[in-house]
Amino acid sequence: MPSTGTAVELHGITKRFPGVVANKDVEIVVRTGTVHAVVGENGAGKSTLMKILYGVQRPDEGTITVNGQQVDLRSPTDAIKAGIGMVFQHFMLADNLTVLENVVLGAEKLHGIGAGARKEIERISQAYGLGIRPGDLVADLGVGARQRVEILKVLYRGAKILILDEPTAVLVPQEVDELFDNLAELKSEGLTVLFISHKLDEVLKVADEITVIRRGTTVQTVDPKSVTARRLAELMVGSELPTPQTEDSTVTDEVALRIEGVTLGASAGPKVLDGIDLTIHAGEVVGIAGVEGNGQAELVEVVMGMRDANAGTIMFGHTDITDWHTREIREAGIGYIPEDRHRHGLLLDAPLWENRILGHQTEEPNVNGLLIDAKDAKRDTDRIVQEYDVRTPSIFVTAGSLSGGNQQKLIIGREMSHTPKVLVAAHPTRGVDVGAQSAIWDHIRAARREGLGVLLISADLDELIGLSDTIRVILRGRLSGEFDPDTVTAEELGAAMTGADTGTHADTKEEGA
Amino acid sequence: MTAGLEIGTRVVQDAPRSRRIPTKYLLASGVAGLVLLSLLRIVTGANDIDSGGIISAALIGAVPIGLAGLGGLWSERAGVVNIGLEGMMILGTWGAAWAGIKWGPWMGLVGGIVAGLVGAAIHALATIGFGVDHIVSGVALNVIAPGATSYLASRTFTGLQGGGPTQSPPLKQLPRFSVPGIEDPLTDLERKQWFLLSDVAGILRGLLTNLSVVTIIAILLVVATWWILWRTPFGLRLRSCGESPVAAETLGVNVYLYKVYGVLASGALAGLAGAFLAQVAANAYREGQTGGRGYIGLAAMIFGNWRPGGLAGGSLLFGYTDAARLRNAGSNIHALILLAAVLLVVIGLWQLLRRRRVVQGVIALVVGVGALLMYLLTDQVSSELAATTPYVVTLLVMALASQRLRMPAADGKIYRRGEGQ
Amino acid sequence: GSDSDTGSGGSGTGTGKGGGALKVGMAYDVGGRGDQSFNDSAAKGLDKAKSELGVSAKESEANTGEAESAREQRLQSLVDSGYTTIVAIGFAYAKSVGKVAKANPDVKFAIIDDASDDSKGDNVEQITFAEQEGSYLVGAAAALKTKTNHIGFVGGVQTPLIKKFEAGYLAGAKKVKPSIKIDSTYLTQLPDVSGFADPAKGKTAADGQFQAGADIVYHAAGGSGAGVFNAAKAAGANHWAIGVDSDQALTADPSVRSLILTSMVKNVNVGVYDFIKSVKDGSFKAGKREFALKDGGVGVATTGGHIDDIKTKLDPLREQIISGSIKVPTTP
Amino acid sequence: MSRFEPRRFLLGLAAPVLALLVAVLVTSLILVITGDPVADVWSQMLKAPKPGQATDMINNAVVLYFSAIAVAIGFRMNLFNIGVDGQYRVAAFAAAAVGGQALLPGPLNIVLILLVAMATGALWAGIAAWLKVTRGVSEVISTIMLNSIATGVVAWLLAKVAAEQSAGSNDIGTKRLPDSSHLDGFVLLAGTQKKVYGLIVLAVVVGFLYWFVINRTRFGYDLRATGRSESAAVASGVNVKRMVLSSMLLSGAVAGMVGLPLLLGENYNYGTDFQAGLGFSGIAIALIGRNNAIGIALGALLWSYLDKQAVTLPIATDVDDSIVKIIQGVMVLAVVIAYEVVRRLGKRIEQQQVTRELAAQDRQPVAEGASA
Ligand SMILES: Nc1ncnc2c1ncn2[C@@H]1O[C@H](COP(=O)(O)OP(=O)(O)OP(=O)(O)O)[C@@H](O)[C@H]1O
Ligand SMILES: Nc1ncnc2c1ncn2[C@@H]1O[C@H](COP(=O)(O)OP(=O)(O)OP(=O)(O)O)[C@@H](O)[C@H]1O
Ligand SMILES: [Mg+2]
Ligand SMILES: [Mg+2]
Repeated sequence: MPSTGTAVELHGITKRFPGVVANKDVEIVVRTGTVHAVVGENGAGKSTLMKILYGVQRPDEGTITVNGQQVDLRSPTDAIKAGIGMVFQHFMLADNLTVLENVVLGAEKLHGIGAGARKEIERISQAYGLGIRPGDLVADLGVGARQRVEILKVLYRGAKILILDEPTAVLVPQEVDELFDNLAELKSEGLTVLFISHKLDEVLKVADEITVIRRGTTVQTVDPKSVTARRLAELMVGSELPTPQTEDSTVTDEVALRIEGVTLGASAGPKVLDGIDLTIHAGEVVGIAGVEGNGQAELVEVVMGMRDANAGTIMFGHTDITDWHTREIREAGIGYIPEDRHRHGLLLDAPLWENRILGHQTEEPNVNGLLIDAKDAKRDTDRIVQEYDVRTPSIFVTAGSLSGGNQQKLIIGREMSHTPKVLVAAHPTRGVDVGAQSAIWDHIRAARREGLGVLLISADLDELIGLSDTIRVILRGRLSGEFDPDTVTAEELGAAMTGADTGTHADTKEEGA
Repeated sequence: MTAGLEIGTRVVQDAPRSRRIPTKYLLASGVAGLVLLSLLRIVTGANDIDSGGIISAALIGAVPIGLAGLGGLWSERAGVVNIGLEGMMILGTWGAAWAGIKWGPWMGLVGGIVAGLVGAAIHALATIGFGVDHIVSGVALNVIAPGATSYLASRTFTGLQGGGPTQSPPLKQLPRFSVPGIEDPLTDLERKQWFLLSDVAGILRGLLTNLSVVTIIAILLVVATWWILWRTPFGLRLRSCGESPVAAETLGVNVYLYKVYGVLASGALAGLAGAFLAQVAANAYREGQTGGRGYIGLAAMIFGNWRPGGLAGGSLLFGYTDAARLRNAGSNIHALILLAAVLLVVIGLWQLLRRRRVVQGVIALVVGVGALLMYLLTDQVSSELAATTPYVVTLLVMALASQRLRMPAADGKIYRRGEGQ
Repeated sequence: GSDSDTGSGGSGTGTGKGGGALKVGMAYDVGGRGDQSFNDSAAKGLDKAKSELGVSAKESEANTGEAESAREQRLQSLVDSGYTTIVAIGFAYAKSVGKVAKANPDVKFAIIDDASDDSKGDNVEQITFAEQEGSYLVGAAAALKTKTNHIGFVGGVQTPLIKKFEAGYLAGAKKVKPSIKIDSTYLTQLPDVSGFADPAKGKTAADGQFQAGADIVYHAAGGSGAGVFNAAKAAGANHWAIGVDSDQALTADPSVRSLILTSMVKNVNVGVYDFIKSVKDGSFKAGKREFALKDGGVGVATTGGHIDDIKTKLDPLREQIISGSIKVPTTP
Repeated sequence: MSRFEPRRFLLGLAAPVLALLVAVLVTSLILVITGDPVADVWSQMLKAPKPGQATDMINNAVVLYFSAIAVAIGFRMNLFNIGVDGQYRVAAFAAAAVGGQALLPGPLNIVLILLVAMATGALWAGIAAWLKVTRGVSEVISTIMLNSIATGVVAWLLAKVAAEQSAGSNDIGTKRLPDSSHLDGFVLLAGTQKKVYGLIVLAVVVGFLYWFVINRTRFGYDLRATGRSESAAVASGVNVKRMVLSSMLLSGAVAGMVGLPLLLGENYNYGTDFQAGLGFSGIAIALIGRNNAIGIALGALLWSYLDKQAVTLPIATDVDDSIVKIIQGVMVLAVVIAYEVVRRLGKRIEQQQVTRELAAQDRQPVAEGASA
């Protein structure tokens, strides 16, 4: 293969972690000035590959060629020198530093850390329409702005090759479009973009070439014009893929959870939650769509009693639980699948059976009066592992040693085991692979048939549409009207999520007051 | 065990982030404080409360605390909690005395710094190298350092003229400086006991005359720390390691290295604090002479919100209250109770009337009135209780200010390369 | 307990080592030899015994915050190692001397600064000093020499023993000048004994007293006293310090010796030496022995000649104390 | 907790042994460098203690045990109670002051003393806890301050309530406990008349309760969960503020017991000669014992052993006893480093094991199914 005109060539890349082969004989050729997408299931090895290209991890075998030159990337510094920049799946920003400080960090030699750097940042921001102000504190920025800061960081270093790891996961369709406009701009300037996504329609729209990775190895590189999303998915999974589909309605008249006028935030200034009214009936799944950071996390925390609302009431059936404590709320029968399983769902250093107790420390079969009933808890953990297909050698290994999907199945099994009347599920399938995903959906549907009311928060619009009986959109702490999942389209939802339908913009924070 | 529980220390999310206080407010409150102090002096007749002597003593008391706190600042800005400051300071006292005797007072300073560095190297190895919990490593260091120092002292000072296993011979003095030509006029003015003028004179005299060269170095170090950490690329990198080491790593910053720099700087500063104690404040090494000042330095740093200026203020507050109780405990502390009473009543009224915080307001009022009664009903504070003043004040101020504090986001968190993403 | 077969009385000999030199075990208080204060004074007595009586000795010192049993064990270990004439320096050893003495009736003990029932025994000499008497005299001297009618006292750690110094000092000064103003400061409170080892605090306290108008400051603060001397030096001409325990005009840092008006000498060395000598020559007598002004156990140093001019006024006071017509209080 | 696995058990044992070796090595190195007799020092340090000394060691270990357990309670949920020192001094003073009044007859007075000590210790720790939950003051700082404040407050109160100073004594103290309130203990080792503290029984009980409450009860589960992940504990319904309060109070109550063996079995009053500084050794011992009831007991014995051997060291060898402090300090550091290394190793081994076993599982059922 001729090396002229290629920005990056990866040949025979193999990377082994203890017990896992993350990448095996990976072959990718990226032409200069193109957008090249990499797709694959969770854990397929995409991030690892990109980290190798960015010098964060070193391959065990294989060669990397950048602009025709074989390189040895020992650290991000080497990669930056080679003109490579990366925007990580999880943003790499220091919240308490300013945009300027975040951008110039590590690249102080270019324009110093003072006025020169400020000018350069403003110039780049202008040139690519990023709308970034160098003096802002990153902590004050919304998700979209943070991502643009990340891109600016890369451009500031003069990178010619951009790696974007799942850049769209946290964005709404409109923001995705803006991002893709930015990418097109970059491409026209001769930059090369490597990007990872699970959203195949996006990939098809923006990429010039697509490489599919399965189980650590490259399956095929395809032309987006000659492939369908379905075909791509089959390449990724190696088999048919399931899709969420709505079933017959099981909604009853019985109110499971009613939220009235819930408000959170100081009397002055913008409120995090502003007069939320929401009713969930038994057997109903109410989905909440919204751009991250518009109050959904706070809503969940208020419902779960982890925060106290400044105003409003929460009724569980006929009981007022507004002032209840998390434990009482959980005991009463509200199950909780947290957004961040590592921070809120598990004790990573504790064995599975102890994690089975978490959140249900006062309930059967975990306890016996004031004592922990280890024997029954262990027995029940075994049952969950069986029924929910948690892939683990035993219930005595620590939760941290399981893969994300298996961790999530354990959490779902645990919550379902206490036959909740209401389930608060935040991103229940985030970061979970397709197999586990459909299993989790099945469990939720089954419980819904039994009369479970579900408050579903998700960034995955397909999941929301496929699973919900009603969809509400949250924007700047307020709930919009209802959408019918049978008729609504992702575009309509996206418009509501950004306020485009009413002419306001979602992410006002970075525009400043 | 990392960095302890966060409970309660989190800033209320929707509270407006308090940024820098405008200079004019700082100035205004400075003037108001001065007037208050002057009034207090005249009302109570406790002429010592802002005399040149007490200010000078406060400064001397503040220097070792401030240097130790500055050490803590360097370390924690790089993300490593350093409770081992006390140990490093102890090592510094010995190092300064030993090197000072061998090679003269300037080398004594170097000796103190080097000894502190040795302690810091151990802390760095344990926390950065092996990923041991920072507080645990610090506690261990605080066990080792006094033992090692005591052992070394018994090996090095025994048999020297004027020395023994627990103390060094007298050390040669380092130079002292005064701003020329101001001492006598200021002293005269201070003697007059005029309203405000004499107070200003006293404070200036305390701050500008008869300063040890190490005091001047310490003040310069406060400024230098601010400049290095907030105005240079090096400082930005170091702080980024305390805020988000993972982000720094992805930008090619060698996080381990900068953390090591931070901890080593910390040890050097704590060692210098020890050197100051031995060489300037005491004129000799004495076993146990640090007396917990390293811990106080840590408190001063937290008090100062991990910033050099605030830290200097915290050290001065502590130095001042300690000086106040050591210099004629009864009347100074007694006068300060009146000050506390007045301040508390004002705060209480403000909370009640302006901010409508009933509970806080009432508590402040009740305590304030209690203090007032205590002032009126007694005319001395027992020396036992007076001895607790600096600690009580620190605790009170922490209780009032803690929720406005923000420590570096990754402070105390164990960092391993490549485990972040 | 010890199974030594030490001969009773006479020249106590070490276990199994046969006759020869008397073996003395010294157990110092915290700080040990070289503290230029209390312990050093005791060491001086031992050194004299070594050179004049030919005894051999083993020395060991206490640590801050150690257990009672550690002190017992220290004494017992000395006994076990064949040191059968034991001197315990400091009242902290009171209980341990009592116990170890009981377990080792053939060994002779002396304890400094305690005369309580705790340390009483048939083989124990309890040596105390009338610190208040010496302090009374330096208090009187200070009152006579002050030009500002204002003097000070700096105590290291607030303990009953140090309060004895303060009490005598106050009484002596008031006797001479009832109107005199006296500042007292203690550097730390028990169990924080750093007040005996923190010259920085000593200086701050004495500075405060000098600047408040005092012109003479007496310290009973062990190692922190160095700070008091430095403060006197910094205070300039006509400001003095008074030393404690030994004649500090001879032992302190040479640069401050000239500022030491006098010292309240507590002759621990005499007590130690006398005890060793009594064991050596067989005249050992168990029981209390107070070293007071009358037998030179405490006194006032005259090095430098700064108080020669008031000798005529101090001597009558001395006589009155010795005769008992002045009873010096022991608490302030 | 987890199933018994010989390899992990050996790994766990390796850490302290390794640490001890490192401590010996480092100390020997220092001795060699400074020219002190290495062999003499070790032969003295390793000399078997006589029964009387051994009894002292046990007694000292009992006191240290309470202190370390108090610290460990906090450690288990990431609370650093540096204030055990102040807590036990305040508690011992209060208990002695109340006990000396002989308000209740005989053994009842002992119960009263125990309760007062626990309540006072808890109260003093409670200040730090209260400041933490209401004002967000770091307990590390507040407990350090409270240690110093305890010093002044106790000195002040002692001066107020001190009983008559006995003739010729330089100690002042509270009124002596009535004879019926003494717990002199019992002779444990043959060959000595020395008694071990009666409160060794209480130490055993406290140790057992510590283990039981932490590992077997709901409260203990919540406490450990909070220590492992505060955020997960909150989400699981643990009221972290209440946990901070209750564990700090518990820690303080146990800290209150630290002075009791001394009070009831040795001093019989609280005076100026009451032992101080026991809280700091407790921190070190909790670290060595890895917050485990048995581990702490062994750690306390080892610590006490070193302390006691140190006393004779200068008499037997002329080497300053501070060398033992170096041994202890290096040991603490080496232990925590060794634990950390072993923990990582164990984690890696487990991860490998999990993936290996999963791979083996995958191979058996032929069904392709979803990817792993
Ligand atoms: N540092 C590591 N140590 C051990 N194993 C690792 C490490 N990083 C990744 N792995 C393994 O490598 C595999 C590939 O992970 P990678 O993060 O590259 O997947 P991915 O394709 O990016 O998945 P996702 O879509 O969830 O982001 C994972 O299954 C994981 O087991
Ligand atoms: N940095 C790492 N160090 C060690 N092991 C890792 C690391 N990253 C991932 N792993 C391991 O890889 C395996 C699966 O990780 P993977 O990233 O595929 O999970 P995931 O499905 O993406 O979950 P999540 O989205 O929660 O990260 C687990 O065994 C995990 O412990
Ligand atoms: Mg992943
Ligand atoms: Mg990935």
